[in-house]
Amino acid sequence: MISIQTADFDVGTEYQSLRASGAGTGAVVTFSGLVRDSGDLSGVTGLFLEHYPGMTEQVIQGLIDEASQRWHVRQARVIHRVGRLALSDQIVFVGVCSAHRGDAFEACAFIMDALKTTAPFWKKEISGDDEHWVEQKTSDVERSQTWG
Amino acid sequence: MISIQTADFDVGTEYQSLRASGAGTGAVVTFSGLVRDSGDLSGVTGLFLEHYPGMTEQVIQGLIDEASQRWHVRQARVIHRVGRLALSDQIVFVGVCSAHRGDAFEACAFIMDALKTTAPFWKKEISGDDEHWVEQKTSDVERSQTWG
Amino acid sequence: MTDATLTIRFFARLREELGTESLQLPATPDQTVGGLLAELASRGGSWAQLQGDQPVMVAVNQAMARPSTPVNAGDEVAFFPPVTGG
Amino acid sequence: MTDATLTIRFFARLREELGTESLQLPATPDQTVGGLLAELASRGGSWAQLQGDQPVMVAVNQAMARPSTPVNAGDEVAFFPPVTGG
Repeated sequence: MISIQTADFDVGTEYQSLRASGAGTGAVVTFSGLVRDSGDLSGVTGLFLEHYPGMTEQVIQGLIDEASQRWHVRQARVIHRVGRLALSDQIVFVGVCSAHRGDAFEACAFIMDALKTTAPFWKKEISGDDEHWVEQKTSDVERSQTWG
Repeated sequence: MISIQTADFDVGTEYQSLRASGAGTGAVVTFSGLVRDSGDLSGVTGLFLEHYPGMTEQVIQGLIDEASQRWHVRQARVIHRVGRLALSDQIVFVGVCSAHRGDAFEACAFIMDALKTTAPFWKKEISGDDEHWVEQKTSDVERSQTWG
Repeated sequence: MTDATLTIRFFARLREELGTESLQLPATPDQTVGGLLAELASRGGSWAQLQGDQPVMVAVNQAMARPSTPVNAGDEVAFFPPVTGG
Repeated sequence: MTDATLTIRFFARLREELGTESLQLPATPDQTVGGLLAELASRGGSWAQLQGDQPVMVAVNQAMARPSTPVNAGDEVAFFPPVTGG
């Protein structure tokens, strides 16, 4: 399930829902991304996140489908917030459950890495009165390419 | 922090504690292992977990220290239950927070993989009236060796 | 008859710098993404950046596209900077 | 004077099959993990498995050890099957 929302989310609730996916589930891996104090700018006080409604959901569904073909995935959940966020706010959640831990770790990391370079979101860093559209990082592109 | 306990744990609470590790935290990765219905036996109804008190905590602290040398780790948390567990019960939790997602994913997966082959825990599967000490899996040993 | 126009959308830095969120253009025969980019860039001013140094990504009907991708009447064409979510 | 005995501990399948959780043995000079294993295995019966086909792991004072690791008075020596937690 995919949610693009301005509202915050609760990782405990999302985890319980993945855990409840049945007695064949042996591993749950979750990733949460938070607004950090130093990005392209230092002293970041907040973010503004924009997305392309419709296309975003399609791209993420494609990533979940691809992960489910490459690994054993019992259930996957992606939440991404948009709009204005403050320091330490939650930005994104990716949760995967599987029979085995290797599949859960890899599918979760793959979805997150691929989301960063293919899902149409754009991030503007805010540092006091300064605003700055974040540039795509070479390290993110390279990391995404390691999945082949 | 490391806890070996018979009591259950709450992933939401553990996540919030990792998340509260400061404004430099950009990524939190959690792993939870659950009692699955098929292991060495099929129709598993429960587990019994034994450990070597004292040595277990030392080994896990060594793994956290090693992870902290290899990756940027702001905080790491390991909980492992012992005693009698039922189907779908939580067995183990590993949570890591870092500035960056790559470090959080890798440190969390490393600690979990290395715990499986070096921390003195032993698992007995229970399937109805049948009991069976689980054998160490070659795949777990190989997976642990990939970390070098 | 289908809609004889194209819907063009801009996101993030492009949306701000062009001062335009979306616009309608008449569809023309044999149009491609590359042709449309050249046409828009020829407006000059901040529009010139569509063929400048910074990469511009394009989606046609919400799927990633290339300069050679054909553009037909009724299509939604979106231009945006490389993505930076997560 | 330090304690002139060794504490030997067994875990999991070994604990069950030997029917022994721990025992005290007198410490002897120049003793090693390998020597101790041979001594215990020579008791026969289920003890023979300590030198059988199935791998036996050893820790001395809660750190993993090898057959050549020395064993001294006061040490805690633990024997157990390969670990299977997580």
